[in-house]
Amino acid sequence: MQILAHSGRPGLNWPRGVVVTLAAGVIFLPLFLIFYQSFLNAPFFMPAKELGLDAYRFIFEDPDFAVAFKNAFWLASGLAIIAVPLGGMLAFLMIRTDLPGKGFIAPLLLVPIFVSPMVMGFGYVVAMGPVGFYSLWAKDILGFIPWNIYSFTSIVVIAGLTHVPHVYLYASSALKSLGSDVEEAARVTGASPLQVMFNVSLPMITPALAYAGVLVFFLGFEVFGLVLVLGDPEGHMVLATYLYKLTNKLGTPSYHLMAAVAVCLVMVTMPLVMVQRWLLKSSNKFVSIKGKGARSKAMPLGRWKWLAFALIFGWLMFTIIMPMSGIVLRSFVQYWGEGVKLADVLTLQHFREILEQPALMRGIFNTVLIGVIGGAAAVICYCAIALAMHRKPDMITRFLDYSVLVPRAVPGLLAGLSFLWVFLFVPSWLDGMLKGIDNGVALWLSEQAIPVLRSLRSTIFALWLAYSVVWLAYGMRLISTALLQVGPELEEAARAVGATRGKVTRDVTVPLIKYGLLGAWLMVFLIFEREYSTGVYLLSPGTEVIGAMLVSLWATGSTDLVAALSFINISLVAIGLGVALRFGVKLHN
Amino acid sequence: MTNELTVNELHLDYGTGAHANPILKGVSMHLQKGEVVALLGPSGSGKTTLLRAVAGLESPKAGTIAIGERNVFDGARGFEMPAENRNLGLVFQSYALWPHKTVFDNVAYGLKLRKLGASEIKDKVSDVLKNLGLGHLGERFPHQLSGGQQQRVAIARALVYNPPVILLDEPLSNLDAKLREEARAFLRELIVRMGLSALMVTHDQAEAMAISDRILLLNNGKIEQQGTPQSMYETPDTLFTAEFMGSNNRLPARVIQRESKQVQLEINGARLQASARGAGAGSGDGTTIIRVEEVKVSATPVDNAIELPLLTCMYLGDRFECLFKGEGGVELSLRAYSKYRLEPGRYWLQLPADKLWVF
Amino acid sequence: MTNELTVNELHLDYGTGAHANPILKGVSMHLQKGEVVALLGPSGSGKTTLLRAVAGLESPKAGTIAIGERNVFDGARGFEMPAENRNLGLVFQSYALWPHKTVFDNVAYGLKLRKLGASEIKDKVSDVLKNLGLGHLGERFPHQLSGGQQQRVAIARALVYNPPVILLDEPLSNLDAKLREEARAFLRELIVRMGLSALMVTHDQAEAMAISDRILLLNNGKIEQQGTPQSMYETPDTLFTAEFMGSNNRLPARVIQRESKQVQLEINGARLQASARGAGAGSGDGTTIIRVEEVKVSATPVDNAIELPLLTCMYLGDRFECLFKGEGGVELSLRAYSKYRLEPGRYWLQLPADKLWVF
Amino acid sequence: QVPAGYPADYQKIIDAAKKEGKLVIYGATDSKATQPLIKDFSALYPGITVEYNDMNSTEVYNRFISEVAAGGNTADAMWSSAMDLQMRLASDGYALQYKSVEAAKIPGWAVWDDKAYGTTFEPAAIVYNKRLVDAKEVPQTHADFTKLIQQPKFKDKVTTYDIEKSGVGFMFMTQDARENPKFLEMENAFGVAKVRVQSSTGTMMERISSGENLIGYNVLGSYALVRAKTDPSIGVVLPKDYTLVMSRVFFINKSAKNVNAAKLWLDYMLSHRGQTIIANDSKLFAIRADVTGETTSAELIKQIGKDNIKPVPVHPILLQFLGPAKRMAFLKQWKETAGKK
Ligand SMILES: Nc1ncnc2c1ncn2[C@@H]1O[C@H](COP(=O)(O)OP(=O)(O)OP(=O)(O)O)[C@@H](O)[C@H]1O
Ligand SMILES: Nc1ncnc2c1ncn2[C@@H]1O[C@H](COP(=O)(O)OP(=O)(O)OP(=O)(O)O)[C@@H](O)[C@H]1O
Ligand SMILES: [Fe+3]
Ligand SMILES: [Mg+2]
Ligand SMILES: [Mg+2]
Repeated sequence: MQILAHSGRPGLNWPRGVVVTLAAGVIFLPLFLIFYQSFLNAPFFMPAKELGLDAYRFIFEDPDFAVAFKNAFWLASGLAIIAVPLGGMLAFLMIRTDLPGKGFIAPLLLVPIFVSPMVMGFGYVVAMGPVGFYSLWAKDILGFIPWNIYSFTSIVVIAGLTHVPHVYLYASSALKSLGSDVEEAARVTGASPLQVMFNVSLPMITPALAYAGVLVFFLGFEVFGLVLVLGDPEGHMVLATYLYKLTNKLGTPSYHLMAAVAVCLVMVTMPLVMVQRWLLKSSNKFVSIKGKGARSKAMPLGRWKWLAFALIFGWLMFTIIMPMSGIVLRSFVQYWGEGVKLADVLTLQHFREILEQPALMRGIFNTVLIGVIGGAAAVICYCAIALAMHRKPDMITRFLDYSVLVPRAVPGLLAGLSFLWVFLFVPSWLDGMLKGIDNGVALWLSEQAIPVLRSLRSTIFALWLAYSVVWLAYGMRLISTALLQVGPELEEAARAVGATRGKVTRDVTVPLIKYGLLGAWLMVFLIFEREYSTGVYLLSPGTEVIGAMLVSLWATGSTDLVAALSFINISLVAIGLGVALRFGVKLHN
Repeated sequence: MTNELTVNELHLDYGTGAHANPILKGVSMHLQKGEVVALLGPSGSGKTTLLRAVAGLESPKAGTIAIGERNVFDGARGFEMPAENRNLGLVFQSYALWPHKTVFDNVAYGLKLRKLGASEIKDKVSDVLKNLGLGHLGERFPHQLSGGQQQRVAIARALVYNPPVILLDEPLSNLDAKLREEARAFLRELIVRMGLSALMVTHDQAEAMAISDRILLLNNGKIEQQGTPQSMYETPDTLFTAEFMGSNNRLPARVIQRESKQVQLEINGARLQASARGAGAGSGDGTTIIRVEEVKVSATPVDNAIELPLLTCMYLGDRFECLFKGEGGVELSLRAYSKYRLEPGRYWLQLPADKLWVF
Repeated sequence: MTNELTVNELHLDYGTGAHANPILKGVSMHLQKGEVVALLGPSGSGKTTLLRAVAGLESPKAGTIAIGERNVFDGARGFEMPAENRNLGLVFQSYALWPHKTVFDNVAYGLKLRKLGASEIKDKVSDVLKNLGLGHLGERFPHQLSGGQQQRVAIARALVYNPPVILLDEPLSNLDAKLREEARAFLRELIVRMGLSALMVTHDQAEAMAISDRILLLNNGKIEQQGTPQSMYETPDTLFTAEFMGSNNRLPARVIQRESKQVQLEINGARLQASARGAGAGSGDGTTIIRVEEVKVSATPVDNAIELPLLTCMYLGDRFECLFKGEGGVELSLRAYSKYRLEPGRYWLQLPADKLWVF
Repeated sequence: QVPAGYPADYQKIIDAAKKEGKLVIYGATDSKATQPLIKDFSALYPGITVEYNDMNSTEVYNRFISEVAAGGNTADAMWSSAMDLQMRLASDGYALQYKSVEAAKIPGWAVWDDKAYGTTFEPAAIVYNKRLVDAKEVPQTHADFTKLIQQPKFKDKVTTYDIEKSGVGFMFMTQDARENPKFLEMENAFGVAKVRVQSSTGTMMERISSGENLIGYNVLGSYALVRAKTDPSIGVVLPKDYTLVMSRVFFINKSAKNVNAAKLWLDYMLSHRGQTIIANDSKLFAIRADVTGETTSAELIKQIGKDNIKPVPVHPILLQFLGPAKRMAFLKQWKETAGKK
């Protein structure tokens, strides 16, 4: 009889220690700089600076801050209130039922995630603005335009509807690993598909919905491009646009003010995470991958089928087809608007110009690289962090639980700036320290390692790290949701046959959450695909991405080129997604 | 009498096209009002599948299913009523309790869907929980219960809204004998009192016989035989039924002579009278079996018996099971019950002619 | 003889602090090499919990557990060996099959962890699968199996790497009687042949008696009684044991006279001799029970008997269970077995003095 | 080969620059406009690669000061349209003092202390929608504009920069306050029209083109004229009474690694050759008077008259409005009059 090799002392868990230390490092280093900055009255790296509460005094006295905060709060709440139920319902219909047309809806659904919100907003302006072509159409028929795309309500509704896919990704990956026997039990008890959804399926994926809710709430605080495009005309301001104002308000960028706003946002995360933890108090309530195999069969919707399809089609129409048609249209016309016959102004000029852009191919390549490879690498890191928290209800887990969301609370631009600071100043400080120590090893390190650290900043790694940290919560929560669904007895069974902690993870836990991992990868890919603001300060020639190109085109007023480039980008990604979903990447068994 | 459930020539495959794996191959059955029918069959014979098809959770390929007067499935017309409209009770083999609801809410859900008042719900649920010995566990969540407790919650959930037909998939398999006996009596009483009909899968022949008015024996996707417990046990039509319904001895016999139902055998040198059973009983040696409890042990020579030495006696609580084995490489072993532990030695084992069956 | 498993004064709570819910309240037991011990007990008594504690999946509060020579848990020293190092086999009540692995891979996993060669793994796995009647299902995934098939896979997985001690949680509860009998015999033979020891939870008294060398009866977190099947069945120390181990009649008796172990009772007007059992047997009327199979039915008056009319006979296959009930509101009912269906009428039910127990 | 007319010892700079082989510029001008310059520069001085980082003006500023403070690599030269931010850096001592050989060829207001140089000549224009605004209505002066936008037709249809967000917009508006005696009246007119503010030129122009807005004020003329070329809906006027002109400011980092390359670049950009490219290929308006063509200062002066051109000087006077108190006061007033809702 063989005795299994003894593995270390129980309680010491090196891999976990490393993961937690690294994670805390990359999260808190940039945050620390921001925190520190908020208590100064000048950039922290300037010699002339004083500690104080000036920044807070300023923003709390600034009436704009109050307005912006209130608006941002309403926007975020409205967004969450719209996106969470719709996303959950959409996922249920897509995953669980025999809804017609699932094949073509699936890739379409994801469009709003990877299209830059600025472009999206612009699409809405072209389609439904005061002289948008749908508006003019409506005006022809009705005599007036029944909507005002620039009102705050519209912004909230649009933001809400365009964030449905985020929730959808969460909910659907949770549903995919939910055994259908519980749903069948409800149906036999007499629940219609609608009731099954509200009483069983959605409550059982509460973790996914709670995480997604908190996360889209934070995306609500972060909404920038949409508000910039749709909110400017009527002067609606949210925190993100307020921050933009702050860079200019005092003439020179005022980091301390921006940092103070960011710290306020970080404070908002705490109660939310508390709520979330309370919701998920008893994780066993959400276990759905059990040791007893259960069969599943798509739930027939019966007479609800076409109603559901109509609803989804309505959503698709409003969130994707209308703005996208605006963008597509804009990319093929020279100009547009009231009194313009579109047929007369059709042109391919914009595409010609875009294809002449020297950095275009590199931009596409880099974007795909950071999306696909970087996304995969990020998912691996997220998975490691999620596993470090899995079934270990201790202080470290609680600490991480509160920490992961914090980077996203910091608006992208500022987060990017603080990453720049980290890459700039950490090597210098280390250098200073090493020089101070003054022995052989230190000198060698200072000569060899510091230049490497310094040069990291202009590589695509820097970009990747910043993206990964900022979006940490989004990818990681998707994985945690999947982990919550794994029945403990499956892991226990592996331990009982003699698998060590690492083996259990590798052979049982990770394979069981593969849909969660794939879903996370997909989402991270889509997000990285469009992400821009975080990377602004870390981009250098050679590492440009499409997001950055779009923004710089936008800034010079080439909205036509923005439209054309977006069109190319959207088509490429959509085709890629379609192919991936059809072959290979099975998001579902 | 009206049929509460009628299943006609049901065919069902798992998988489609080339991978189709036929599971049900033409099952017909019916369930009368107030009747409790047990669905017996070896593991993997399709019992759960049949139940799921009746409940509307699987789509059969062909056949019809009717509940009461309502046609709920008709393969020819391509009609299929959704599960939620069939108004059945179903107890899952995997329990399928809702982990996010308390025990009380799990049970109450069916009543809520039927829009009963809160106090009425409370009464009914408490009642059924008490009846199943779960009175004090209403506030717990399923993951805080033991396996047997979970199973009882699943039963309570299916019974509480008095569906005319309830389907139970091994509802008592995780209960101890005492509780099982009680639950069995309670279940039967409840079903009969409320005038419901029940189709119950069980792996336990004794349970099937105790609880049901009629037994369906499923084998490899077909109904092998059906009838009252007594007819199934005492007059099996096929070898499969005979073997499945009880504990048997299989004997290496040689048919010497066959006259309609009467057969003369030679076993281990001894000549015995036996009776032929089943349709196929005709040519060849067939298979000879006898129920363990029909073998009578005698210390002295008796009629229609074979003589064998005792090998061992096994304690079963209320009786002993004694194993007799032919000496010297003879492939003959016989089990018989005895009230007492037998002394080692040779015994005459009487095999009554009408119980010694040749198939 | 060496103890393969020793559990000493094990205490275990679910929840902590104010919510602590004591489940095991001082359990001591041991398992010798080559021994099969059955853990019996009512639903919710803590059987699964005890098994999980032994396997290292729950942390007890106090007590010790040793496997062979190795101490694997010591509450006083705060030492706890992780589950994966205990080298046990464990079959879960919920099967706990890995849904992403095929049947073959589920079973092979333990061998892979022990770094066996691929061909050796293949042989061993095919072997055990064949033995459990799953030979053709190796390529399937758990969700493509029936409940009973899944359960057998779980058993195969725990047995395949020959752990010195295997723990089984209701391993046969979803099998039909025939398969169960075979599996039981196979399991026992395998365990004994490989010189393993097994601790097996079952809800089935008959199964426990058939398969095990010794029975532990768990009640409410404590070992109520332990011993050989026969001693448990025939000489129960407590009323609980007596009631749990078999089918019983409870009689409304009045103690008239008590002389050490001999008791004189009055039941329904008749005087009967009975024997006192258990420690507490002393004062008051106690509880009087008799096993159903000990009641002898006679059409003519006999000694130490009560006369009752027959109510009904229930068919059990190999025998009938007949219910006798006192007339005119008398709270007296008695069950007895009979080989044949009895004619309606009045019978004398003999209750042998040494089997009529007063607790 | 030293360009014609340069001092002989210029060769030393060229040689040193070739040795450096590289030049890093942070700029807010989009790379499409800089590409022709870089290409021509490389043709002129082969062996020097120009690494141009295209950012917006705040990013240029933030990145530069952070990198300088950390002591790592940073830009050799800065070229941004945010004149005030550039001046602040130059006057805070980040700029290298270098007298360009071409300095004499550009107007005096465009050079400060041999440190900061204005390189372009971009007017603030009024842009309108040709389809929807009658030729007769088109305002020719600031007074016309003030009158026009108070008409009901223009309610909700006037646009300009959000001066809280856009540095250029703020700069133009403060200059307006200085140049326009009726500035208060104009502010009020904006209020009457409920001016719709935008944060970028692109959105402004797009909305004017589509007819959502009819007229835009202080739009950067360089962009507007480019757009007007391809978009027949866009009309551009330069006010006849006075036209504000801004200039993209360039300076060399005092601690630049590639100082000589930066010097070469500056001289090149101010040279006739460079300015011609700026005018014809980059469409940014040449500042040199001796460059002729559509988009040149010469052409502008011809159109409007020298006296009516009001350039924003490259001078610390710009920093006045960087003082928080003054800035806040201006913004407050703007919001209370023009921005009232
Ligand atoms: N998804 C599937 N694909 C292929 N075969 C399947 C699938 N699901 C079940 N089967 C097979 O169908 C047969 C019938 O299964 P079913 O669950 O109805 O058996 P059962 O009679 O309920 O058995 P048990 O008593 O063990 O629960 C089994 O042989 C099983 O292996
Ligand atoms: N997480 C929990 N929290 C509180 N009580 C629990 C929890 N899990 C189990 N229990 C309780 O512990 C007791 C023992 O459970 P256990 O699973 O050991 O019972 P068992 O003897 O195996 O029963 P069965 O035969 O029904 O499986 C039960 O009463 C159960 O309700
Ligand atoms: Fe059983
Ligand atoms: Mg089954
Ligand atoms: Mg249990």
